[in-house]
Amino acid sequence: MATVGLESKTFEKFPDIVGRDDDVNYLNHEHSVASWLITLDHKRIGLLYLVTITLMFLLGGALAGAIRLELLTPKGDFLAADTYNKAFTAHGIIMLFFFLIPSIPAVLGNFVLPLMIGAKDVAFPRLNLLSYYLYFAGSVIALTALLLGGVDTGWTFYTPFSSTYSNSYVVVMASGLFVVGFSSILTGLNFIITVHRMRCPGLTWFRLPLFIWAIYATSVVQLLGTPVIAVTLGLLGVERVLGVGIFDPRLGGDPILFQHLFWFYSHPAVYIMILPSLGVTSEVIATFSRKNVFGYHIIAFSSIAIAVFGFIVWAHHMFTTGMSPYAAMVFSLLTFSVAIPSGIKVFSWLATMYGGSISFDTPMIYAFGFLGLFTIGGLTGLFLSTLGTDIHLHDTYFIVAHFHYIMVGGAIMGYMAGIHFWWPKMTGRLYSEFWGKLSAGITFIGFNFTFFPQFILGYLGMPRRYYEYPDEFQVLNVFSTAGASILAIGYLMPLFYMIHSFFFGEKASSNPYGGSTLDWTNTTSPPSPHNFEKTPVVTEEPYHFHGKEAAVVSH
Amino acid sequence: MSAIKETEQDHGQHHHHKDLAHHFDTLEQQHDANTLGMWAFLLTEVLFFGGLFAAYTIYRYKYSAVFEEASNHLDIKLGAINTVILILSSLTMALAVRCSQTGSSLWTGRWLLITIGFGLMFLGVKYFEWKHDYHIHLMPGKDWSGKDWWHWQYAKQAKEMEAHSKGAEHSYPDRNTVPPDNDPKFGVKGIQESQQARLFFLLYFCMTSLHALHMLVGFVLIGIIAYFAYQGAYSPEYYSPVENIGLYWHFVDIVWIFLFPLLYLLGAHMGH
Amino acid sequence: MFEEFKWLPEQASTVAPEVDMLTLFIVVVTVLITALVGVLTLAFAVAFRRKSESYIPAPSFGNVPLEIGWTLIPVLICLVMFSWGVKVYSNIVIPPADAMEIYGVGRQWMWKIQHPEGQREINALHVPIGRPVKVTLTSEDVIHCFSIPAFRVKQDVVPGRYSSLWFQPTKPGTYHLFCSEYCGTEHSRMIGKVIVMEEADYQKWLSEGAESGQALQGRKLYTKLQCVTCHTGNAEAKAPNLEGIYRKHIPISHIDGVKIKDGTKVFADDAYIRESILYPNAKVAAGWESIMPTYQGLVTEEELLQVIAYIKSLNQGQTPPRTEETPTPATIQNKSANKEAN
Amino acid sequence: MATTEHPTHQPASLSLYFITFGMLMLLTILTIFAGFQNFGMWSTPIALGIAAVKAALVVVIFMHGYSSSPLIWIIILASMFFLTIMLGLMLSDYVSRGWLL
Ligand code: HEA
Ligand code: HEA
Ligand code: HEC
Ligand code: CUA
Ligand SMILES: [Cu+2]
Repeated sequence: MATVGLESKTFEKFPDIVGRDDDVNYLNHEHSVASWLITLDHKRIGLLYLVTITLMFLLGGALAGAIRLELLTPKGDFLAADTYNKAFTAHGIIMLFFFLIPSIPAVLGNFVLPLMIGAKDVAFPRLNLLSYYLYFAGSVIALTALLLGGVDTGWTFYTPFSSTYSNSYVVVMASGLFVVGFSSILTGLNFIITVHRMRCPGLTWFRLPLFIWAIYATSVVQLLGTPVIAVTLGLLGVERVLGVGIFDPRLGGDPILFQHLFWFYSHPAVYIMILPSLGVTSEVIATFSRKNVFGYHIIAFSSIAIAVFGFIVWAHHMFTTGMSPYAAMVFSLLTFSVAIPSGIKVFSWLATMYGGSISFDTPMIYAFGFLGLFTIGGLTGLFLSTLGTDIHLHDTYFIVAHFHYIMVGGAIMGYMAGIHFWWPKMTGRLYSEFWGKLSAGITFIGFNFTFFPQFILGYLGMPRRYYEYPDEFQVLNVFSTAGASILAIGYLMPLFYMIHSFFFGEKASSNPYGGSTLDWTNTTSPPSPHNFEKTPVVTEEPYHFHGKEAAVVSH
Repeated sequence: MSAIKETEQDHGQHHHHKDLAHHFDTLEQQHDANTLGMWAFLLTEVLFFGGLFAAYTIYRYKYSAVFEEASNHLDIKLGAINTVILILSSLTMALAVRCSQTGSSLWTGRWLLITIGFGLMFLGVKYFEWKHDYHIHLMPGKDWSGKDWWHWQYAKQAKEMEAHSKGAEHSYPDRNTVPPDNDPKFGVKGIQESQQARLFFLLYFCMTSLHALHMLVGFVLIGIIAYFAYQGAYSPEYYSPVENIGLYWHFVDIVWIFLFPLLYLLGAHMGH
Repeated sequence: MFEEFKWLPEQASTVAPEVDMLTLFIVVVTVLITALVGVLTLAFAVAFRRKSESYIPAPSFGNVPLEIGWTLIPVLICLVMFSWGVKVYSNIVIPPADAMEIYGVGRQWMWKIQHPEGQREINALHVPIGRPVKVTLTSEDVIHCFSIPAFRVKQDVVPGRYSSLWFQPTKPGTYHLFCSEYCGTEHSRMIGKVIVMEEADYQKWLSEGAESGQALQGRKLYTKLQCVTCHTGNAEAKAPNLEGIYRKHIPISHIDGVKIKDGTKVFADDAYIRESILYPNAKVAAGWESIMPTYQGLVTEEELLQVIAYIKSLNQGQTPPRTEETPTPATIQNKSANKEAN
Repeated sequence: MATTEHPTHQPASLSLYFITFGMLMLLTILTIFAGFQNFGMWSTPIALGIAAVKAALVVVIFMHGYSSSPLIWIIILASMFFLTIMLGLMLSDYVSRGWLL
């Protein structure tokens, strides 16, 4: 049904690039298994990532299910204490390092970044494949750690618990993260060079789509932050293996130093997770409003600003450690600096919609969800950067709610928007709009059901990482668990209708949504193995939906 | 973004240089991308070592006195010799790059091998240094207890004490008995100092071995590139692999330039 | 399960209302902003929904006043939150000078509490209403976190150092004491109760639970650990007189073995005394040789607290004779108010 | 795209490399000499200062910084900037701990 509408969204300005039926594209030009596993084609590598991170998401989600089931009742009756601890540790690690950090950059970034800038590939295709296999190897090591018996330190690995007291497979897990960290660095490096050196003629910096700016900013963070977590985990490993005291106070070490080093990466890392989503949102809102993005330059710079400011706020995770109160004040003030560019983005998107011609396709529905949930998640961050309130809220369920709002409500909504948006380009097929919208709606409702109660739980004082809790917290936990079941349905549905559409979906035109960037206007769906028949030349800013005649038809 | 004219000068019509990868348009573009890629990688490396430097900075700030004393147990002579060797290797590396720019493949290869030679000398010196450090129990490993540190401090202390309290009933065990880990008699420059000293040596070990690891990786890469250089793979038009390995090697040199004063020299003024 | 349900946590300390007011302020601001974003999204989505496939809206160009507005207004809001936050935070972290002091030690997975009068309790903390209480904390193993939601206070408990938090209860009752820093398997069972009592009840509780006083224990250790052999308190002493040093400014000559400027002083608080016992030559008292041995590994954290309590109670002329085996309780019981004297 | 920042591919003169090497040697001697003097609190800044000059020589001459594009200089400065942020802000916590109470 909806597909009819989709075809007609192509403007005359962006004529459909019709390929013959026997056209080769990147999906069908080679068939052997090897042609997938050792491909240097950025599009195929993107799909390899897509499959792997989806599996990781399911694993992380299944663990979340176990967590929520345990928390249904105040007593620990479903999981043993240790198992619970290992479950949330594995959940956090898998969701962050193996799903969310690679999600948009490695899947969508790999797939569309060269298309968007008119390049034949990324700058270093072999490095790109190496990144994928490092990611894969890291995942295997991490899963090995889980199979051996798991890790019970929490994803934050705080010393001296992780270095001296924990009897779990910390070193194995840390090596997994070490390896996957290098995958992340290499991907970021590749993208930075690609953006600098591979743009097609005419594509100046301020003609880049905003998604590119966002990925660029993300890559900068990956390059600067990730090595620090790598050494930190390395030191942790050395401490555990050699039994020395880098972070253990009994041996002269300083456990707070570990936290400084850890958060020097892990705070910026949260912007690795959100910036790409912000980029997708800019694309989606512009395309489905058929309008240029309001304040293009400022949005572009705000991505860079977020990336840079992200490096000066890390100690806001440490306000209660007994760090210097003066340093705490400085870090509190600095933390607010990130909120300003984020706000500018939100308001500029609203202004983009104003006066637009808005259609409600699935990606746009997800983008709406993103707008609301990211705003709530971000604004609750302000409770935490304010010193007076963070003391009470630190390490309670308020924190859990805050970051799930941003990461699940924000980042994953953005990721889903992006996957739906570029699905026709990736597969050449259209998924069912009906199921798409339905799952977006279910996700939104389920999500709020799951995580809103946790804000209240947090303010009431329920600490996080508790597998048993006082009775009075049960009501809200029941809500939360119920919500999680709805949420699970919302996340599982796309799995079915997307896979279905891959085989049976209607053929997509080259530009089903009327997008204005090179990936839509100059390539077929799916693109040919070398992306473009001829190197495109760009002559105007992105998001110009007008033809030369400026066909402003009033209605 | 759209107005979709397409260039005529796409790669089909263009003579393909043998060294040009398919996804680049010109050698120039490829060279730029490679150099930039290397620099970006070095940026990562700076932060990679940066983590260790941060740990060093904090502990140095907290335990400055002990760190200065502890550094006196490293061998300044060997450190200095190694500094010279490494700078020499940097020079030969620079010459290798220059030869590849001027097109003399043979000398590119030779200078690269000489660079490896200096690198091996550096590691050789380092090996003996570490071995010695290990023997006197400065390095983590068996018997790494900082007890020798106690003895040194202790001997020094005993001398000072004798000068002051004329033969009072201080009975110090001789240097060969190993004191139990928490004997308070050894406490004056006590346990916590030996721990702090251990931290110093640990950081020394971590920093120098990470540095050495980078050299080992460098050997392999330089070796490969030297092989290709002998094969005549590089020309004034295409030499970015040589240039990049050069950048890497100079970076490793720079790290050492900082490690040397920070690890070996910080207590030199206190004398041995 | 619905009976116990509450929307807001108990407000049981002097800072709790302040924190709640600040929270309320941020809630109002953020709800308004969220509503603004939500309403505008929906309104625009409806008002500007696609009516014709061929319609292409006119591009928007910047709107400078609007953009300045949505930059500056959030900046202002943030500054208000920040400064208000700092104000409340100062009240949370700076204890009043007259706070009564309690010690707490965290370990996997229990809280050990000691009152100055010597009462010890595990996973429970009895405090009188209306008096500021300062809890000085340390850990025997990993990092824990001492958290009392009803008081809106929370402090990580880090091994190897002292941290402290304070509160002044305003409402009798029993409240949760949580460990809110993850510390291993039984982290969620490292919970206890804070029992706030009327002053009279508290005094009664104290006298019932009376064990030997903490300072008394400390005094025994003072002789047992041979402190007294050097710190004899008389003229021939090899070490400074410790009588009445608590909360004095002490001139020191060396830090970590390095000679420092003459006239530098340190403030002799708990941390300093602790440091002097564990790391004697971290700061050396001016005019003395650094011959004091370290006691690290010889005293437990609990014993350390007792020795410190004793030194704090030690007044002019009270150092026991070197030979004294067991101190007479009387000398301890007449604790005069040496703190006020300073 | 057209690259605006060309590195000059002109090889540098040989003598430049040898002079640089000589200067690096001199600075090495200087840093050892300085190490044995007691400058009090200035020792570390002096040692780091000399090391920085040496590093700058390597970057500018051996690594061809003199003919590198502005972009590469941005990378170099960025690495120093973020390193400073990491060390500086971390240290700020430790230095100011004793200030209150
Ligand atoms: C993608 C992930 C992500 C993102 C983007 C963010 C974004 C932010 N985070 Fe969050 N955070 C986490 C993930 C994330 N966080 C995680 C995982 C943790 C817990 C880690 C752990 O301990 O396990 C955490 C914890 C955390 C803490 C520590 C709490 C504690 O443990 O005590 C703090 C404290 O300051 C904080 C603050 C912020 C702020 C201010 C932002 C800002 O960037 C938000 C900016 C956005 C907005 C503000 C909304 C849009 C703006 C407007 C609509 C304009 C109007 C605005 C104003 C009035 C200013 N976060
Ligand atoms: C990207 C990051 C991400 C994502 C997507 C999620 C998703 C979810 N998280 Fe997670 N969470 C974290 C990151 C994330 N989380 C982090 C970092 C922590 C902190 C860890 C720590 O403290 O160390 C945490 C902690 C955390 C806690 C706190 C545990 C504690 O402190 O004790 C809870 C509790 O409710 C929770 C719940 C959920 C739920 C219900 C979801 C839901 O959104 C999940 C929905 C998805 C599904 C339900 C998947 C559906 C699929 C299946 C069910 C298929 C079954 C499987 C197969 C067929 C193989 N999470
Ligand atoms: C071998 C002798 C000796 C013993 C035993 C000894 N001390 Fe000391 N102590 C000293 C000397 C000398 C100093 C002054 C130099 C310094 O500050 O290190 C000192 C300093 C101190 C200080 C700091 C006082 C100030 O004025 O700054 C405290 C507190 C202290 N000791 C407590 C103790 C305690 C408690 C014990 C027993 C557990 C103890 N000492 C055992 C010799 C000793
Ligand atoms: Cu102790 Cu958690
Ligand atoms: Cu953060």
